[in-house]
Amino acid sequence: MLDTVREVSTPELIALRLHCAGPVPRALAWLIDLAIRGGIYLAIAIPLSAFGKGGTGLVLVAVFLIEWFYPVLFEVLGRGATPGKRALGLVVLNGDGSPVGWGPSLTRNLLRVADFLPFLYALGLISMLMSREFRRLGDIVADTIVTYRRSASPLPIAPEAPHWRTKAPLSRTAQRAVLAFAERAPRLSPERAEELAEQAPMLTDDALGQQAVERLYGLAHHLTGRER
Amino acid sequence: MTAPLELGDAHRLARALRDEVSRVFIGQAQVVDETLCALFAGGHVLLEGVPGLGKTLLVKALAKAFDGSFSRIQFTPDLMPADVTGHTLYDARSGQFLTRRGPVFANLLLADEINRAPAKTQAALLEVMQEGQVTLDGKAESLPPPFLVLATQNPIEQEGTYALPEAQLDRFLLKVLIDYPAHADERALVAWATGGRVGDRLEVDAVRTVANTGQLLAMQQLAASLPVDDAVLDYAVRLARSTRDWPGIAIGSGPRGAIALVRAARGRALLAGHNYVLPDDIKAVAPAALRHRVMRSPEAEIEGLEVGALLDDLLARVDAPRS
Amino acid sequence: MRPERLSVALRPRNGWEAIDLGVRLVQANARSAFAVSFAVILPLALVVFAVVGYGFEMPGLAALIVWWLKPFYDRVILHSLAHAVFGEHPSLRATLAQIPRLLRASHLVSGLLWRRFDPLRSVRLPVDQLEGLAGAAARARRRVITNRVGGAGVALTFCFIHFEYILWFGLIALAEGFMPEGMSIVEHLLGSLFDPEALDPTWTLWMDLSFGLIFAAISAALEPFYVAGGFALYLKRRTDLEAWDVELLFRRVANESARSVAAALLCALCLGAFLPGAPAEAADTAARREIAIREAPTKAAEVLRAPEFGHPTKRKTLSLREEPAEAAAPPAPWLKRWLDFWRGAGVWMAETLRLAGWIGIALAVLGLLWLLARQAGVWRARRLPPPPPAEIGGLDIRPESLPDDVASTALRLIESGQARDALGLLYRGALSRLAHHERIPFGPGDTEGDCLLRVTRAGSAHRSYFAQLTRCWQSVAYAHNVPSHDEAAALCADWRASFGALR
Amino acid sequence: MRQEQFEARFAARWDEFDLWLKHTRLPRRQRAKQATPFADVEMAPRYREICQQLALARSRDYGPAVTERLHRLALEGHDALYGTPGGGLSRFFAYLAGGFAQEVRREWRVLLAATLAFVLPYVLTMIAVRAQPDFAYIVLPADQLAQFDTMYGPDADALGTQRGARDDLTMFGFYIYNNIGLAFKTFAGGLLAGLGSLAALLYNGTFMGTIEAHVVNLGHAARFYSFVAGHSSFELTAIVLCGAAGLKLGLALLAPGDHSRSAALRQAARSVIGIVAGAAAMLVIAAAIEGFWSPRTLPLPLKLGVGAFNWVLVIGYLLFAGRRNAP
Repeated sequence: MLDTVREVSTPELIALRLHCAGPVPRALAWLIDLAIRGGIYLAIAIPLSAFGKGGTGLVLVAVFLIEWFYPVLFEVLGRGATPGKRALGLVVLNGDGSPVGWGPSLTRNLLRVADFLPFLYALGLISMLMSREFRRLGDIVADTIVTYRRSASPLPIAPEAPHWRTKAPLSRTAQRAVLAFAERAPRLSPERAEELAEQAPMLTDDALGQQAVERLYGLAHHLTGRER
Repeated sequence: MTAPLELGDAHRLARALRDEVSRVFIGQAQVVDETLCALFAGGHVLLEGVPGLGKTLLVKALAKAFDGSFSRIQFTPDLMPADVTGHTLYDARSGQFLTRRGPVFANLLLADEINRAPAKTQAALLEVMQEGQVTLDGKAESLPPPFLVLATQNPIEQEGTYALPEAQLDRFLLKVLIDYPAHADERALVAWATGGRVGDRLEVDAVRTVANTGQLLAMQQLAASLPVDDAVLDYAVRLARSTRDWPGIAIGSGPRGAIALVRAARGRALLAGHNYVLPDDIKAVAPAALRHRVMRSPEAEIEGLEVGALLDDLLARVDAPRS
Repeated sequence: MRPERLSVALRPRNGWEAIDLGVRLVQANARSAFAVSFAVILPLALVVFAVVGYGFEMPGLAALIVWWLKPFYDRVILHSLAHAVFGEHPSLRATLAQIPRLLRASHLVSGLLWRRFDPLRSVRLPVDQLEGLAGAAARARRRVITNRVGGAGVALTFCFIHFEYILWFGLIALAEGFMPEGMSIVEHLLGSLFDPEALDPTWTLWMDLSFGLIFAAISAALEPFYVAGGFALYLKRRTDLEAWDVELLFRRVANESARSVAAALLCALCLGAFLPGAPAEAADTAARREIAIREAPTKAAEVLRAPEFGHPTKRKTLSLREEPAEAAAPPAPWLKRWLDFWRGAGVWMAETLRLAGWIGIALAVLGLLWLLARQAGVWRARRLPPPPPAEIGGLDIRPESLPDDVASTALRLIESGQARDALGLLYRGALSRLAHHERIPFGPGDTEGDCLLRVTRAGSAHRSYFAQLTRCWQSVAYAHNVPSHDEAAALCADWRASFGALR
Repeated sequence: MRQEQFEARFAARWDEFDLWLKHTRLPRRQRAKQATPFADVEMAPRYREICQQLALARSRDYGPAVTERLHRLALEGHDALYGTPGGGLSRFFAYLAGGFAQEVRREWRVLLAATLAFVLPYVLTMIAVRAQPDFAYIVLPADQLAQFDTMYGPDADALGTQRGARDDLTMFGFYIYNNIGLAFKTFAGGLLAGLGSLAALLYNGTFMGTIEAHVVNLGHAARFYSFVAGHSSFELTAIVLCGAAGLKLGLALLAPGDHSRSAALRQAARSVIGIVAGAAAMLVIAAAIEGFWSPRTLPLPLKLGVGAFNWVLVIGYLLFAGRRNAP
């Protein structure tokens, strides 16, 4: 099955599914960061130029720091994301799913130079398009990965529905199916929702139409504990 | 008890003994030489070799050559100490205790397959070897000199045997290895052994008696008095000592090793016709005198390094004396 | 569409993730996707550039035409990708054979005219091509599909336009780096912008043609990603609208419960057959254990493949590819001739290779012989000059440690009654001479007897004298027998005769 | 155990863990004010407990309400446990105090290669230009050479600057911006099979050798050495260090040994990234010296003495620092 997920497990054997982010959202994040950096340059340069020559020196130092350490600082101190990445919901992680530290972040950002070659990240783009996990060269060397921020999503609230329970306890697949249905069905057309619900007669005691949908909702409420 | 012997006569006698034994014990000059060295030095010999190489023949021939008495004990798991040394028994008719002497009362004793007997029996024999006397019923009886034990053990069949303890091995002056003779020698041996005889019993008729036990004792005394220079003595000690920290040797020889070296070297000097002991004599007897006193280290064992090779290396590298 | 046949994992995704899935889709089907895109774009581009660009000397127009025809390429690429998503892999020829149908049935005309500049081109394309609607229904459907993924779709188009330019300029920058001095592509580009008159027109034409072709090649490389991204967005929308993933889950639940019903039935049957029931259960567990044991190695291998067991080491080796023996249909006669020609060429190449192989083996053997010869030289050298040791045993046998005239010194010692020292000196001198001049390899553990043996074995001319000397020396050294004056003096004289000339 | 019992039994502990996680996310000042539910050292066992309960809940098919919550706690705990330890800057200074020199010594092989790649062209061009002054014009364009002529010529207001352009702070900023950037690029060039780093080292060696010999040829030796003596130690060493780090990357790419190329690269990068950071720190020192000390017109012996002292400092540091607590 093709997917953009990298599965790793922590030392405690919790499976982490990291959703790797590809070139398009990353390019957009880079653009946003570029705009922000440009804004910072302006914001620094205008007041400092008033200081005359010495100001130029400070501007140069600031440019140096922003040029090289803007991503590093945000990635390490800002929970893995520059403002641009944050806007796109991206986060930089180590290959094993742990938050990125100074060493890997420094590595991947210093190696931007190589990714930049020969023109505006052409090499990085090729590397990303060719790598399963969309890594640019810096990511490969630093063993980092850009992923979508994990959403600690609150479970969906399905429409109110009468209480319903099956006789037998539900398997995990069944639980997932019911919850997925409760999450998705409100946004489907009613016909489609009914059609779907009728495909799960073992969960609804062979109910039909709207009743089947309701029963599944009821089951979902029971599972999420919202009925209490 | 014996008439003193001139050195020249002793040399001549020694050579004659060797020639006589070699006449029937074909193709094993080294074994004969080493056995004679031990005989002159008054030490015991541990013979090791596969069966069928005429160990019995060697002893018989030797006994006949100097007109000594000979006996043989086949060591078996049920052999008791008394079967070796002898015992006393009450004679009801005469009402007296009779002492029955065991087979050890001989000039030459062949203890065949010594490692087949239980430790207690071995210990009895080894005590006899050490003391030169037998205690029967509380009464010590000296053995008639010269007394030489030739114990054999079989390297192949180690199953169901009692390996000799290290301390016991030390009692033997030399450990002599008997290997298959060279092809030509073997042919001569077969021809000789089958020449007009019935069966395959080896006869020592061909061996002439060239000396008597008295002369042999005189030779032993003479050998013991051969002068040994300090440098040669030092060489023997250095050889023995160097076994203790030689790579590939786990347990080296004790001080008995150096003593054995010098004793055996004296026997060899007599056999070789020297009037004094040379470093060459030490070196020549060193393998036989040391090989049962050292133990290979496990690494050497894994690498398949034989004790003999280790000792050869040691001999080639320990500085020879040259005062 | 039948979701259970999809070869991509179904789950709710946001638009970005869908685009990433498109990239994965191309990666997983790289061979067919790129084969199709290059096969469609490059020949067409070559023809257009040859006719319009070179023939009419309008390279700009040619590039525009090639660029304008992108919707056409997209349709062919999508055809291949859409099949790939459902686990089918039509051959390149089969795909190309579909082109006429695609031209008719995929709204190509509007795609090439007024919808050419649609920023959601790639998202709407699957609706046009795969759903076969027309008129108002198609319009409504397109609206529904692009409803929530508009932002991502526009971003996709925006990004890929720029990716194309980045790779294009990247290639030019790379080429610029390798240009000889005095030639510059960038100068040409700038010059053609600001001052086209100043440039050599032929040079400019060729330059523009090659730029255009490079751009076509880059388009061919990127277009599959773009199409796949749009297609993935389309799939995402369909999944959202029709909850395919939930449907799949329900089916799995149904399968599970069917299995458990079957198991319950089986159990009941077993219970009926063996009333105590326990043995049946035991047999069942035993059987399951059997299965588990049988599967254990593969399971273990699977577990070990997991990333938490560290990075797997990869070994790559080259080996000849084995072509599957296919019973090919009898080829057309022209193809057969063509193949025969190549087969003949192949035989020639094979013969050449074989010859080269023999030459290589011969060279290797020669090299080996040479090494052996050198090694033999080393052995000889080793045998010839043994490093003369400084001392044997305790005796210093370096020539410089000896007096110049050994014999006379020894004689003087004898005169003064030091016969032992004299003989020692003689013996030491003899050893030294033999070691240094006759290269007899004495070792540190050699006794006098060994030394004598070595000298005798070496066949030295002095062996009889050395034997005499050795005997005399041994008797002095170890028995403290002082030799007679005459005997000692004779030894000195003989020493001089034997070794005096050697230094 | 039924799900309700399970929840009732452990929910309090989950709440505590949640509270602790929230607490760590607070800014430092607020953190000090608020009480934690449990001590930080207790975090790891608590985290493992959560993981175990998560596995239990999953294996017993408890409802998603519980498993999702435990999963979230476990994930956030994982991040907190394996995340970056605090004190980045202080840890960096501790690293500079010894670990840096240790790592440099450990990588002595590539360092030697980088040193040769820098020193050989340096010495060769210097000899060549000294012997044949016109050779400088083959190596570098004339206007660039002329620029150095004015920088070290007697007309310059301050050493090492063109006339009238001098401002210490500006120059400091320029050196930081330019030199450290170049050093980083030298390192990153290693990813091009080491060629980028190698080329940078060779080019720098050639360039500096030519300039030095050219300026000396023109008779500005005293002013030139007075300028460069102070910062050369830090600057040249740092450039070579970055080059060495780049070469290490290139080597991992060319000869990965038993690893896959990417794994070899990862290892190489992990072992040299600290060196690059340390070299950057050295370049900051170099820029400060070059900006504020080097242009001062002070007696030549004093400036040469300080330069020599700096060299001893750098080499001594790299050779001996961190030896005592070396493993």
